Amino acid sequence: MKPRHKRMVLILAALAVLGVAAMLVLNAFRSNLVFFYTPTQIANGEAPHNKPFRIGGLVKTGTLHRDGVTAYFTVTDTSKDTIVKYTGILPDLFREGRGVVAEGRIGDDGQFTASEVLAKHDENYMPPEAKSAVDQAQQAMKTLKP
Amino acid sequence: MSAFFVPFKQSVQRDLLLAARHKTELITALFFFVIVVNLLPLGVGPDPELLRKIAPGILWIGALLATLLGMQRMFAPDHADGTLEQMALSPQSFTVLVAGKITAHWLVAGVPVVLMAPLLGLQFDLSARSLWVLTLSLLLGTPVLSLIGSVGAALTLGVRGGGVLLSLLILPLYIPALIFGAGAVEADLAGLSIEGHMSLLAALAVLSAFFGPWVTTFALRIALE
Amino acid sequence: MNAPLINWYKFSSPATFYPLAAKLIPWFTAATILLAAVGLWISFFVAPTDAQQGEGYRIIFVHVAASWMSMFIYCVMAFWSAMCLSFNARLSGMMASALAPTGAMFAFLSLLTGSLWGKPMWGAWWVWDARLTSQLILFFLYLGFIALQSAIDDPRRADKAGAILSLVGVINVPIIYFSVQWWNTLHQGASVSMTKSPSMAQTMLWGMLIMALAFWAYSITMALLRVRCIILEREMTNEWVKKNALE
Amino acid sequence: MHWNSLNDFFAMGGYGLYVWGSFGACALGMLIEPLLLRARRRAIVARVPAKELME
Amino acid sequence: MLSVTQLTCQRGERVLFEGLNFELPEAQWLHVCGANGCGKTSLLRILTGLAEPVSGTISWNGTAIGEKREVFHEDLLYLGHQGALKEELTPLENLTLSLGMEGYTRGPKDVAEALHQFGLRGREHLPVRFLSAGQRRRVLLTRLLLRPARLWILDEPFTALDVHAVAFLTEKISAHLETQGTVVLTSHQPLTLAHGQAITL
Repeated sequence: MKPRHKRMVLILAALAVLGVAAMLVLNAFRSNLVFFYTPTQIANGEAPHNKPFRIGGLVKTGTLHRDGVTAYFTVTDTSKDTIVKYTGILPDLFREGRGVVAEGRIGDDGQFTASEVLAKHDENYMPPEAKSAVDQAQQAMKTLKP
Repeated sequence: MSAFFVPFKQSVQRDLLLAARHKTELITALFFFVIVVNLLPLGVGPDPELLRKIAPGILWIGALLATLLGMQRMFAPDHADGTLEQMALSPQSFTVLVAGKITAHWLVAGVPVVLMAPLLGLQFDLSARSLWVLTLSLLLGTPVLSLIGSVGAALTLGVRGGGVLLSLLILPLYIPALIFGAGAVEADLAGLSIEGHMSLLAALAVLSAFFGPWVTTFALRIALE
Repeated sequence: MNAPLINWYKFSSPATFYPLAAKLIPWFTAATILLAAVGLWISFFVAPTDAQQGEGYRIIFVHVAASWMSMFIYCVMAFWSAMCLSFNARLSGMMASALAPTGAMFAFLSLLTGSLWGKPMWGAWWVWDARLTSQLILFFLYLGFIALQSAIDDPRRADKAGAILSLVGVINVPIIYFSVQWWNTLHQGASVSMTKSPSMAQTMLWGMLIMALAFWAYSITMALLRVRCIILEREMTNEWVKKNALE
Repeated sequence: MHWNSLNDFFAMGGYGLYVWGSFGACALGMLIEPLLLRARRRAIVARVPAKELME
Repeated sequence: MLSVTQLTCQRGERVLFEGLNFELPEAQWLHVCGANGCGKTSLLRILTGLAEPVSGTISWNGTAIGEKREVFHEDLLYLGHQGALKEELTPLENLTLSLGMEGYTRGPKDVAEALHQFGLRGREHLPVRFLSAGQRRRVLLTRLLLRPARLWILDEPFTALDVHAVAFLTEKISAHLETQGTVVLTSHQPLTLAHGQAITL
């Protein structure tokens, strides 16, 4: 192989490697690595349909009720609410008024059915996204009210 | 293609033969891994709930330190006895020979750790699925550790206080691999999809597999000057 | 050949850069003092009290400037490193090593002032927030660079090895930042996120910008002073040093 | 000017320790660094004539 | 043909040599002379391309050595101060492995034959750590018999060798010169070889 050809091959290989890496990173984003959707986003129809995703926010006080092993509660970012249905044992740290992240999907009946419910490890903390969602919602309420 | 595979194979075989003659070194990394991972429960207490939660981190940090152990010796003996010079002057591509040496390091230090990890994971009460994820994440992640480490090993070659310096240089660069690797296992424990973490780990592996040997060769040429 | 190219090469030689640096230093020193004075005046006497954080927020005037500089200097260092490797120019390597200690100091100051702000505001000296963690790692990267360069005796090898390390580092900094951010989000979040930006009063913003400019001028002054020391140390045997530099 | 007294200024609304600590640390660092550099330069300049005498 | 123009080498603050020029045609050898620490090894390492000169160029058959590195390395055989031998491997393994990494495959029979020529019969399967300094040196030099190369650069090849080995090596070098080879070497003893040049640093 001539040096010039070799250089071409190397450059092409580098581009291919960068392409594969970029694809993998994009795939990571698509598979919903980090972000969860807020109830406002769901109400706006931004959440995916018929695909599992995560929802995050606060458990609205006084909305938790059980029907056998199935629990119903409302996740809120204070401006919009989403009712979550979950069959199974709720984690110990699950409390009303605390932060929660639930993974599941929206069924044909339009209800969010969770397959996993995660409470935050530390009660005093709140996920930053949930917090900023709450902050933003409050801001929006403030500007709307007067 | 044979211009790549023949010298690569030669280089790997040579280092494996040398490693086979130094059996203690081979066992040291593995033993270190087992000991470190087993010491931590003694430090934090035997609460199974807590142990399961910290297991991914412990196993990953153990693997990371175990592979770091032999890192400095990746090039140092060859540099000391002049073999590295001969490799740099070989008609074969130096980069390919270096890639072979990195691969040999992974086979000697990384693979045993990957194989041992599920056994140790059992001690932390991980589910079968999580053990798979752990093994898979280490399988993708340990090559990244060897590849990034090789750059550090080449930079600190023949330098005063090389061992400590090497850790200072490369441990910060290990953080993404550690986070995504342990994160994949943690995500699985939390019942979430591991795809995101695995994708990112694979991206790191692909990038470092291509650029790692190249940068290492560059650093080695500087060290040989 | 065209003139600018020749000029560029001329100034990239240590012998020509040395007196040039001497001419620039007083200007940047003056700029540093002037900007710092204005910045301090704004930060203590002009900027109003913050509604939420009271007087404690005044820390950000130095904190933000130090953080910006620590990141910016690393990028400049990587730039000089790339120059050093691609053109094999001696001055580039010297510039990179002249910048590192100042950058490390700013990274440290950013961490220190950050935790002094965090204690009263968050109630904790340290939280494992993405910003904090990656800033800490940036500090380690600086330390690694300095340690590597000081461990290698041959200056040419030290320059090149440091250059490789800083380039590897600069590729890794964004990766580290995002990885730490994702890691942080999956677990409990920090109680306060840095991303919520207080809508800032105009004077506060001005204070911050002028402070940042003062730190900028300071960094340039220090880099010039240090590069002069490095040039002297390395070229002590050369004739021009004996003739001109040590009047 | 919103400081009523010098004491007020130093107290910083109760955050005195933190605010002055931060500004103090920065000032200290930014004073020590030029001094260290001046010392370094002096050491070099002192070394050169000695070396020339030796040769 | 190896040609060197305006070569300058600096080690730390000391300039070892400046403005060095020479041309070494085929079938000729160059004796690099000089006191200890005058830069003989540095010059040899620069000629191989391992070290970078401060200034100057080196070309092999009209091409700068850095340009087509692998082509130059095909023609080059450099034996340095260090043995490049692994203590725990036998001479046979050492040579097979190092030849393998240079892209040459030699059967154990060929390698053993070459070792016999250098007077190492019966030592082929002994780990190198049991060999004496002179024997190690011979193992290294056996590569001259096994690996074809047109340019030999040898750093102190006669060190630690006994009279027989010196004679054998001298014979091998002159045979190499006869087949249009080129040799650069450093040595403290005078050599009885035809077609030589000498430079003193």
